Amino acid sequence: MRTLGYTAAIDDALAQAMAQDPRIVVLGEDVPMLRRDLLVRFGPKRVRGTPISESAFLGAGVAAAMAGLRPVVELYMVDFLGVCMDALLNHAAKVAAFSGGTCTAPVVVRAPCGGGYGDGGQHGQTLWGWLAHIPGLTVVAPSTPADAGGTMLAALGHDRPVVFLEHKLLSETWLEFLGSGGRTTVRFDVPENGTRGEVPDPWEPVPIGKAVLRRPGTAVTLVSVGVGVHRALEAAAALEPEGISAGVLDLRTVSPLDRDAVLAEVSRTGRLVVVDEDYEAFGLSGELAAVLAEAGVAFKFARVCTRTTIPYAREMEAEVLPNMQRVCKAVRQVTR
Amino acid sequence: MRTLGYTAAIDDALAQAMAQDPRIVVLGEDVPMLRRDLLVRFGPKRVRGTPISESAFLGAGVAAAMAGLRPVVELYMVDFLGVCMDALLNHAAKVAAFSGGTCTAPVVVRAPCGGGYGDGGQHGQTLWGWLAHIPGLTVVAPSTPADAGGTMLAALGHDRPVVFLEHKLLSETWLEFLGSGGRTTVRFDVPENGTRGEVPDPWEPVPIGKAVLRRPGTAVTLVSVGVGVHRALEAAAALEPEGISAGVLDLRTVSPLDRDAVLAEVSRTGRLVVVDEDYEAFGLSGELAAVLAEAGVAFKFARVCTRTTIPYAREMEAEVLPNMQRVCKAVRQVTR
Amino acid sequence: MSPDPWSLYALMLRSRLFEEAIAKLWHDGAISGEMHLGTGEEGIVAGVVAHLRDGDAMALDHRGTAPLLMRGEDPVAILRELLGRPDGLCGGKGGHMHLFSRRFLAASSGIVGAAGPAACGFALAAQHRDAGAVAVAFFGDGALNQGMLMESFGLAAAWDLPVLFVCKDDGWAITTRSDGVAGADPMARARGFGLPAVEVDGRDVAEVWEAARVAVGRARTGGGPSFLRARCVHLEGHFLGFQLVRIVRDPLRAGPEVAVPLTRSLLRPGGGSIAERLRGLTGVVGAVLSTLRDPRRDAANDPVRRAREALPRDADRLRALEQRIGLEIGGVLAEASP
Amino acid sequence: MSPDPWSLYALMLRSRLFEEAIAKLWHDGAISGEMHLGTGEEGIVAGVVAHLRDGDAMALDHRGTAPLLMRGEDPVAILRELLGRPDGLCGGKGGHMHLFSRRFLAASSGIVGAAGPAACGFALAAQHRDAGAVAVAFFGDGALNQGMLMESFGLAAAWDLPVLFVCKDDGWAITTRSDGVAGADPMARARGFGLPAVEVDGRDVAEVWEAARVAVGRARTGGGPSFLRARCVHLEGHFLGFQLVRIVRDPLRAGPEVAVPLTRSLLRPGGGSIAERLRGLTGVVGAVLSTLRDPRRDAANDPVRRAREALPRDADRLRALEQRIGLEIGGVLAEASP
Ligand SMILES: Cc1ncc(C[n+]2csc(CCOP(=O)(O)OP(=O)(O)O)c2C)c(N)n1
Ligand SMILES: Cc1ncc(C[n+]2csc(CCOP(=O)(O)OP(=O)(O)O)c2C)c(N)n1
Ligand SMILES: [Mg+2]
Ligand SMILES: [Mg+2]
Repeated sequence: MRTLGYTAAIDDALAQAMAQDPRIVVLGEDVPMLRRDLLVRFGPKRVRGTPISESAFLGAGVAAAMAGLRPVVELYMVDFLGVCMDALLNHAAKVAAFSGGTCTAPVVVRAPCGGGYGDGGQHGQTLWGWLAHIPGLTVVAPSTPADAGGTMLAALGHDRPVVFLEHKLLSETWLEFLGSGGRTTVRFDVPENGTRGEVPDPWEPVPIGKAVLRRPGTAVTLVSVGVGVHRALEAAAALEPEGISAGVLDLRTVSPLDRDAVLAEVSRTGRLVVVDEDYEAFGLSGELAAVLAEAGVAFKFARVCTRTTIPYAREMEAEVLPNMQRVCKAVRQVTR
Repeated sequence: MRTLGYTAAIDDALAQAMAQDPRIVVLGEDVPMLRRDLLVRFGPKRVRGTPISESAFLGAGVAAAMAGLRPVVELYMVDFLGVCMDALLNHAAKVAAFSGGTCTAPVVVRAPCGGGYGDGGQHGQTLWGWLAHIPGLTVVAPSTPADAGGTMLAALGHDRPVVFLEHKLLSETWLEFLGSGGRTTVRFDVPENGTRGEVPDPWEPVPIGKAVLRRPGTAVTLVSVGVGVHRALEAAAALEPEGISAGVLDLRTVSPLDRDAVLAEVSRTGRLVVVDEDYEAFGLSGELAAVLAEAGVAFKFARVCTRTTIPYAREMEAEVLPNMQRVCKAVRQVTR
Repeated sequence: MSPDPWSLYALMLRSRLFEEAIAKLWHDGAISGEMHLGTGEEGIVAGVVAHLRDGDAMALDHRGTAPLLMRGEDPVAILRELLGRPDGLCGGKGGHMHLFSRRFLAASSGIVGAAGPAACGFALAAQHRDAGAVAVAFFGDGALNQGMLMESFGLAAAWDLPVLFVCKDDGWAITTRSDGVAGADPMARARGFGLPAVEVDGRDVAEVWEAARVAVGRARTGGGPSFLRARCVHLEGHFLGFQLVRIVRDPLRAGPEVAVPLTRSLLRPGGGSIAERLRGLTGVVGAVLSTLRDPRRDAANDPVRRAREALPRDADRLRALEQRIGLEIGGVLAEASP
Repeated sequence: MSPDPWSLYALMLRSRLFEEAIAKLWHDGAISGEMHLGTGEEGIVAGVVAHLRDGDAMALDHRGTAPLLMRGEDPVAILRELLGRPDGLCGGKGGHMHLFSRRFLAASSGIVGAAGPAACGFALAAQHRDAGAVAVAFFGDGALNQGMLMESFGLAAAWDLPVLFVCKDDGWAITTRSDGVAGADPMARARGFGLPAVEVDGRDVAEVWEAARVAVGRARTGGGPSFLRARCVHLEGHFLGFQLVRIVRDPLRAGPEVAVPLTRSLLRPGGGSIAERLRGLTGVVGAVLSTLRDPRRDAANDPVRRAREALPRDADRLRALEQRIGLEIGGVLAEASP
């Protein structure tokens, strides 16, 4: 076992896969600098910088995947999918269906996501629930270095398009690049266990579509992904003294949802609190409620999500994004 | 009272507003021909054809709205939002928030949506739940000519961006243009009351965010929008002989959701069946379940939605889109 | 080098007869939604596709039937797909705007401009897989205004991708004349991205064939992307049942439907000044008129007929050829839709 | 007509001192996330903004502070916004990439290329509201590859919109050299859309001023859109704390962080051939080196200094001016962040 940071883990797993599978290529803006360690090992044919033409290079990644490559297409941030959404909505997600299963587009779209460092509402979205709405897309959002690397390995072996979301608050690399910029004068509410941790060597794939119980609990189940998992864990720890036993389920994959794990946990506790950094309405929190209601499970429900455009000011942002206090409040409400 | 078709009603209400408010302009591909009746009355300065540059002219519509115009930007189909989603996701929806309320972008995005005429999976999506996920967007999907015209009038008076979805199956004009093409040899499962109906003269705005109960019922509440409302009504009628009293609530506006109406109805019946032509997962059906669960309402739940990419073949398409039989099955399941 | 006029004519005729059969099925209601044919652009498609070989790829737009057929895909499978049958090329799931062929590395899209990024991706894969392979993108003149296509021009140029961008220029985007909404002409736009650009008469298959030969050859040998603009006329207008064409072909029936509400609105109180209204009216009438002067009726615009006339005199061979193809398509029809 | 060098210098100096104050606040941690400054492009911004008047609009990119300040927006409100205070220009909700000014019709966006569509919309509104008004779009060279910006060029040309597209060309998009990823040069691309295009030295405010005068004048009188390319150097690199610049300015500290893992990976078994690896290494080293030859250190690239040197000799007036501006910015700082 060795210890790696979140982004280093992803790159390390990616490197392991690239060494074994020559079909894997990496494209995106500034990739030669952002993935310089891959560039000097695998060369400029497999690690390519692009112009700021997301529609062209993401669309190209989808077609290249149809033609037998395994492209990892990097977007600077998931927010920027707005300019090239067509490639996912009408192409990547539909190739297999349209072709009657004769063609597939196994492209991995890697994008930093999430807020918490004061970058404003166009640079702090997560959008995993939004993307998961589209049939044909697999959406993952790992919350630890070990899961991040293992999930990247699984994504590279997946036969369908995968959106791989890398939370900036878990990434020392991204926070350094976009947040601190080498300063020691700024602080971010970074979940320790999310940013560095033990990782296997060599990497093993972490199965897509399987949630993991981060903390068992009898009174209420907190379900989350990404940074929210750590907020939920902090809350669960904080609530223990109050005699509230809260379990935390880390979905890891947003779509396909691990219904069985959710049903199993919430059936036992009878209470569900969703902690979702993505927008609240018409998203992940609703889908979880529907899954339980469909299964006929009776449950108490509350959700701690992002309700509005994410404000720039750090204090305002901290209020809008799910935080430990809001999670505790929601848990008390459903357990009272 | 007079009788008008669905699209004619929208254009008629639009014309009434344009005659009163010179700030209203209409832009989009082929609008000089599609809205020729408006063109010859209001002239080419207010009814403008565009190149196939959705990102440019939708983005322009958003800024023009900031600058005081009331643009109605037409997209050929809602599916094509993929190429210009950024204008809605990162601009229209966020202007008011970013500017601290000092600026707004009252643009109306008008787009035909929906399937049922065999046009394939890139031309039959509805996406209303997907759009509703984004804070700052108002999303409407009227189901009758009277609502269509009145809602367009309300949208033109709304101070925030509105996505106005016009279902092709309800529009004689669009079905003629895209479906039959003047043929008498093809049939579509068109809901009569949706396509032609009595409309007021002059037009009065239909309030945004207010649902309407199309049919009272005591045993189960069917909640839907657009064509689904008519499928639900057919089902409710078909179930009556079986002694099942099913009510039908037409949301009319997807976002903001009329929570009160939903809570009131389902609290009474204790059973909710969502009929949603949009994709099932992470969308409208889930949000409805969450709203009820949050409110602590105990309810039985089933949903009839679109689960996969919409297939081209008419028979397959008819199975994938919500149909009367599937609705009846779902109702029987929750009422048994 | 010069093309074999017989094989090119055969390619085109086969496609024409096939699409005429499709038109018939559409009119009979056996096909439901939109149906965009390639009738009128066969000269462009044949002239380009004739240069493709194993490993080459095609990114197709909403008129993908002809290229796929000419490339060699099974006509029965294609027709069954258009008929929405489970045994169709894509199991009836795709339809005419979403035809995919794994065998010939072809992907279609109904999203205008999507052929650009797709061709770049195919070309990128070619660079990795088998150097020497190329990708062709087919799209129309209206697509030149779509950002993703323009981005693709830049990406292909920056990466020296083996792509041939083929603009099938009929001057129209549905009811919109391209010269009215485009900033500059297509050639200037393409050259602005550093693409070598050539213009040919798309109604003349030999001209297209020669231009495509040079461009494809350049791409195969690492010379990078090219842009080919070929003018053509779509004999059926934008799609089957196209309203503008109906007005022209059956004015008594289709005319009033349009004229009556138009006139009522024109005279409605409230709205623009007389001048503004007249400007608006001019716009509408103009569009209809330019269809009335129906270039579709001008035989000179039919690439198949022109290819036929360009054949060396050999009545027997011609008769035999046309009979063979006629029989083949007849057989396909019978087999696909019993 | 010629510009008043004093007022242009005043505009630029004021902006420079203001942004240097921002940089200080950022380094002190009073500002959290990314911070893109306009230091180095003041010559471009001043030369253009000097021609704007009531009713004109600005579509800004991620470097919107300088244009907004030079246009006349309240510096205290701007600074409070950057500090994320509820009494900021946008209530602390927008931040430096999302500055909006209703009074000066200005909208910013952090989405590269978004200034294009926005400027078209402002210009459209101008055509309807008060003929004679214009809209300016500010964006960088990297943005030229973004589809929506290219679409905007076409739309503006097709509709003869009163827009001035200003490309602030520093040759870079973060760590990417534009000449390495763009198909052709910016001028050719702009002309491909039918835009009149002019190239100037953006470090020389007088040159920019003159070119902008012509273009803005044309737009006001119905002559349609123009494209202006002005070269510049961003004195702080892409944004404050930019890694490449840190390596250059503090090699001992920032160097190893990069070099150690790089070397380890370079030597790692499995992967590309030696040749491929060296090509990769060359790419990385090249980028760092081209920053090492740091044009930022060359005083000739500082537009403010150049504007100062271009002033007619008048030591007293100069001292008075600089003193006044220094005091003003000092006061702004004090008032905005007590
Ligand atoms: C992004 C997008 N916008 C609009 C449409 C609707 N549409 C379908 S075909 C077409 C016209 C295309 O014109 P052109 O590219 O010249 O091709 P042609 O039909 O003339 O062969 C339009 C606007 C679409 N399919 N996709
Ligand atoms: C659509 C989109 N893609 C990528 C980014 C990330 N990004 C922010 S600034 C930038 C570079 C822009 O370069 P240029 O346009 O030359 O402006 P400059 O920073 O050099 O002034 C990039 C890639 C973004 N904000 N939006
Ligand atoms: Mg065309
Ligand atoms: Mg730049």
